[in-house]
Amino acid sequence: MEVFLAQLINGLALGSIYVLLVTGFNLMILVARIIQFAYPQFVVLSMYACWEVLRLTNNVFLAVFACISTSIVLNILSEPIFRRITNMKGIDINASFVASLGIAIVITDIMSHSLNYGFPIAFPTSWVEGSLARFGLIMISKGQLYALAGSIIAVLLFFYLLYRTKQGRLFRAIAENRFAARLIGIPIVKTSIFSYFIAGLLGGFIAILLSLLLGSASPWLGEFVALKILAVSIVAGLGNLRGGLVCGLCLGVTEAMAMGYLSGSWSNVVSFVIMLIIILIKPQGLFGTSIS
Amino acid sequence: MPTVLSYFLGFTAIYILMCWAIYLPYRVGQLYFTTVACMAIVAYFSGFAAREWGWPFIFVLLVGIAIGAIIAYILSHAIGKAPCFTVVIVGLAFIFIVKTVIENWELLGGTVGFFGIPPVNNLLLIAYILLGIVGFVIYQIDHSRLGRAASVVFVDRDAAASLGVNIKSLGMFYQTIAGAIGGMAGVLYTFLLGSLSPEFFAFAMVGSLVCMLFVGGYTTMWGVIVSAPILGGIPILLPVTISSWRQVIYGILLVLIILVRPEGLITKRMLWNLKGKNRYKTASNLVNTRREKVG
Amino acid sequence: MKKKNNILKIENLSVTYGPIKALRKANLEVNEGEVVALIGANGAGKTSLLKAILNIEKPNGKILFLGKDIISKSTDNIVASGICLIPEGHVIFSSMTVFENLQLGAYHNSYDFDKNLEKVFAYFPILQERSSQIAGTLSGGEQQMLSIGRGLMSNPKLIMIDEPSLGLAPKIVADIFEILSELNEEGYTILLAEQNAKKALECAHRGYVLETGRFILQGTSRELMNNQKARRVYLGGSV
Amino acid sequence: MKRIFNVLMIIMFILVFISFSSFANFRQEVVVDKWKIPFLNCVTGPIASIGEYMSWSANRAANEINLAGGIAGKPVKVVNYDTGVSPDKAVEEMAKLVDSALVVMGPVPEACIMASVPLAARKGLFCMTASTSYEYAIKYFPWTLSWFPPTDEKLPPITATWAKKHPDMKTVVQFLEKWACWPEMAKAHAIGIKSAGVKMLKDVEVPTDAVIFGPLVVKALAQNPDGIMLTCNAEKAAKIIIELDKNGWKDKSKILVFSSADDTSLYTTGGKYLEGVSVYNYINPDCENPRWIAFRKAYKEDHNGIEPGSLSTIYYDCVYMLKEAIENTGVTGDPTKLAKERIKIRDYCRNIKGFKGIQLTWDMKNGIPSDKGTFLFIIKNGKKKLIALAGKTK
Repeated sequence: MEVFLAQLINGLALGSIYVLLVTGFNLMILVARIIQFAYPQFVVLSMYACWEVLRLTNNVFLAVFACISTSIVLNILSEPIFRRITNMKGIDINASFVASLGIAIVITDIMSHSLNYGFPIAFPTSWVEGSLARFGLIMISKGQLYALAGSIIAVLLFFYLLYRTKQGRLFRAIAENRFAARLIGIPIVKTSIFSYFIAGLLGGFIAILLSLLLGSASPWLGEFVALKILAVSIVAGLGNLRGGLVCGLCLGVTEAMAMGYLSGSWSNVVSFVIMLIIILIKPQGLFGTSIS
Repeated sequence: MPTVLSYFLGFTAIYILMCWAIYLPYRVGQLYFTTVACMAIVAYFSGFAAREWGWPFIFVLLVGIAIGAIIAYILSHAIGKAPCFTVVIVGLAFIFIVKTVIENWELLGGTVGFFGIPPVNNLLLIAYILLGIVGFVIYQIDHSRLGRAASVVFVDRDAAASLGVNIKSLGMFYQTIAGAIGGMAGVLYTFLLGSLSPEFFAFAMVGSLVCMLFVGGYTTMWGVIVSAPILGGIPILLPVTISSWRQVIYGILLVLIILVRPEGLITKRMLWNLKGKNRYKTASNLVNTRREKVG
Repeated sequence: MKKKNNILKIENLSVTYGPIKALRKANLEVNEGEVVALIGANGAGKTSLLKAILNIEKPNGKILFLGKDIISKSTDNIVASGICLIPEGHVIFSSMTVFENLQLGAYHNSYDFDKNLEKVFAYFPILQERSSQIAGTLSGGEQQMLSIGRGLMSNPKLIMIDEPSLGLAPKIVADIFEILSELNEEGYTILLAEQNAKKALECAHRGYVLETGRFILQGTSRELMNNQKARRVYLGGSV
Repeated sequence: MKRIFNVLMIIMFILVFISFSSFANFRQEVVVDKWKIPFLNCVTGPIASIGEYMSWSANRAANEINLAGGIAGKPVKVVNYDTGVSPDKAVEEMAKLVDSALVVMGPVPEACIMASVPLAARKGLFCMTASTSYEYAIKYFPWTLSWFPPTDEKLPPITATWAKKHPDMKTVVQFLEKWACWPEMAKAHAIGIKSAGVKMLKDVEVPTDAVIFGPLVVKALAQNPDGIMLTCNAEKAAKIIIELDKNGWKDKSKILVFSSADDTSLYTTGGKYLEGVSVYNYINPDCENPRWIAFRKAYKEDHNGIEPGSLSTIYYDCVYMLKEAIENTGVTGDPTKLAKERIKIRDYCRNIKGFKGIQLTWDMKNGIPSDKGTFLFIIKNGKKKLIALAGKTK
């Protein structure tokens, strides 16, 4: 029982990472109708920026600022590319996937080539301070708590933003029907850039939470999770924020349980087989999708 | 022939086959990466059969193609008409599962790899004959009723369904062929290298194949024939200072081509223009002819 | 009838798509309180003209709205200054609710939202009934009503409607034209592009006839109805 | 637009044609004015950082040799070829070399060795492979040599030494990442630990793409071990140690980190949590050899103060070994005598007597070093402190 509870907490911590990233990923689907496969890579690159500033200045505020602004800049820089792709006639959402695949490859390779000699980066250990509470094997750390709380707050916040505010309505309007949105007089470019700005802001927060929870990052971190993020998003239903929350946490718990009770090397296979079965049975996702 | 040239030609043949295996299901709008998993399974199977059971090459080849086709056929029952991203994720997940199974299966050499596969004489010749046959078959498919049906499905699924196209069986057909080609590529790869490693069938492979397909052009089968030797040749021809950046080059090319020329270097229209304008009257051609009259 | 104030004046307007000239040197005037019909066959250039006014298609020439040249302004500015286009084929946000669609319509005019909403619900009671329903589940006629309602939410000075009768049952078409007449009586100025010339002219004060990008005829509805050429070409002779 | 692309296509075809014809000119020039030593390294991919320092040390050796007059009076140049850790790329790169190279340094990771050395052996090209494992090199003897004695000879003594230093340690659990030769090393570790009378508990497998380590640590601690053996990648080892610390693990010296994890990222990731952890490795950072001291100083200058990695000396020694081989066997580098000279170098390197490496002096016997020791350290104030040396015979 003790082991089970400990693994459950670990699973929720892992799941909260997935939830955060899936939320960002779904946000891109909802506000821009693109599959942003490179989103996790943007987050990892922001972690690198945070680390670099922390190393040079040793100032936490500057580092946080650098992290968030890097993420925002990266997302806004990608906006013209994706806008051009979504504006093309006869080109569908696949093209955005392929283009972001290209971006992901470039970022990963540049990180492994030239940032920190390709070594993984590590945040100062004071960022990863010890446990908050511990009973035998059950242990809760600060990072875990932040990440879990952060992920739930992020989902709620973006749910509210998208479905309850005027700005969110504009985002969805543009994503759904660009022509109609123009007719209504929504300034397309401005709103579109703003939606990427929001996604970038979220990316920056994710990067900070991840650096608190993981304490380090490697060039391959983005690639490790990108595939799972896409899978979770599809299992939950593309663009379904609530589904992403549930499925992300479930994936984390499944992996932790598989690692703890079965075998570490097979844990990914266990979760992938489960996801594969769900996808094959319900191609539209468990929670339904708004994307046709 | 210099050793490096023979390997270059061999890899080119395999890349073209693999790109065709992705090109075919993309005719109906599905990015079908399961074919890479088929290739991995067949590659390991053929390596094992050749080394442990001593099967002759031709036999291994035929069985390999059959295995690839069977796997793809079984899966296609579930994803025959699935939307693109379901197909993508099924493919990627399947690659991942196959890779992990190989890595953890001691019989297959684990993460280190599988080695000592006996070489075959005249492999290059066989590879290019197979390439020719596959190319001929794909050409025939593209210029048949099936190919035209696929073009309609790619543009508009609902319209295709209303025209009486059975999308599911069309998807299943293309996926099965893709699986068979993947199996063929797997066998050739095994005997070309004489060794196998799970690293090869990984994400980087998907990246390079997608890059070759999209840079070359996904609307015709000829695009990859141009792009595969050029992109596959980057690591061989250029000095290491440049070629170690090949992934970056691939990535940037991929993004650029989608921005500048979304259908790739070689497009259907380009081929039509080469053949002469009168053979195909399309909307875009009519526009061109009208422009000439006006100008 | 009120004093004839020029709301929209178009001079020498051309629209080209690559090599094709969709509209050649068009001249058009819309006065305050008028319903003006644009009549023409499919592909005559009606939609291009309407889109050009909003700068969705790049036009050449002169467009004066309330006396100001708007040709180089961006679409959102033009919409904000008081023109709304209700496009053909009921273009709505089908994954959102009816109410959200109406909210979006009020993007440039949110301060008297409640007043406008009341007005729209008065014209289209069905929308009030369905206000929390997903717009995509509405019937064709209801979607067209939503489309018009969304346009009204911005409290426009000029309403441009493109093919309101397209794909709708005759009963609903009649309803819609009735509503257009009511709107006009309320004081809205309407520019109506329509293939169904009879219906359009019944509702309009004046009309323009377009053929392959050129205005070939213009005049009051009565004149056009009685014009032999127009009758032969566009009214099918049965009138 | 269309015309531009047609022109572009024609240009590309011409480029392809030129590149094909350039294959013909792949052979080396006849007069050797420079020793070009190809190095089949991995400068991209998951272990690019290791490739970087291997390449750094090979270049350092080459520069030193050039300053001292070169090899047989001619300068030496190390030419990098990139495998990117993918075996098929390794074969492609090896294919470039088999027709013309005198000798090859590398290929670097095990998978690339297994994939590409058969081709080299078929064409009679000698490869100075980098593997930490004798097992992968011996399959292709005599066309390879090993830098270390067989795993089951070299590892058990060191883990046994560690186990004997902690007499109260009754059970040990091993974290194992199934990557390349690590499972073999893990088996050898277990043999040594068992020989000291300590019980091995069930291994905890570490997934290669693990993101968090809590579940693994819980799984290990649920078995109530007295000691921990880490056989996984450096970054993961550090994270596991941090996780253990958070879970209340007290005696750090009862954690033993294996050699491949004794890498920069262990220290940058682990930080203060590493204090007191035991580590074993094949090089001693506090070695007194002046060459080593200079090497270490230069390395740290070029790498922001990072200590040289555990494999960093291999290719430094390798270039010197080639220098010795070329000078002592009178190899000229003349392409017409290529096959003979390849064999001369091979036979010399495989049976070298008293080779003076940067840290140790050892003999090669039939391609196997006979007496290289393994060092056991404890981490004090972020630095490794030597506490035992095992396996060195003289």
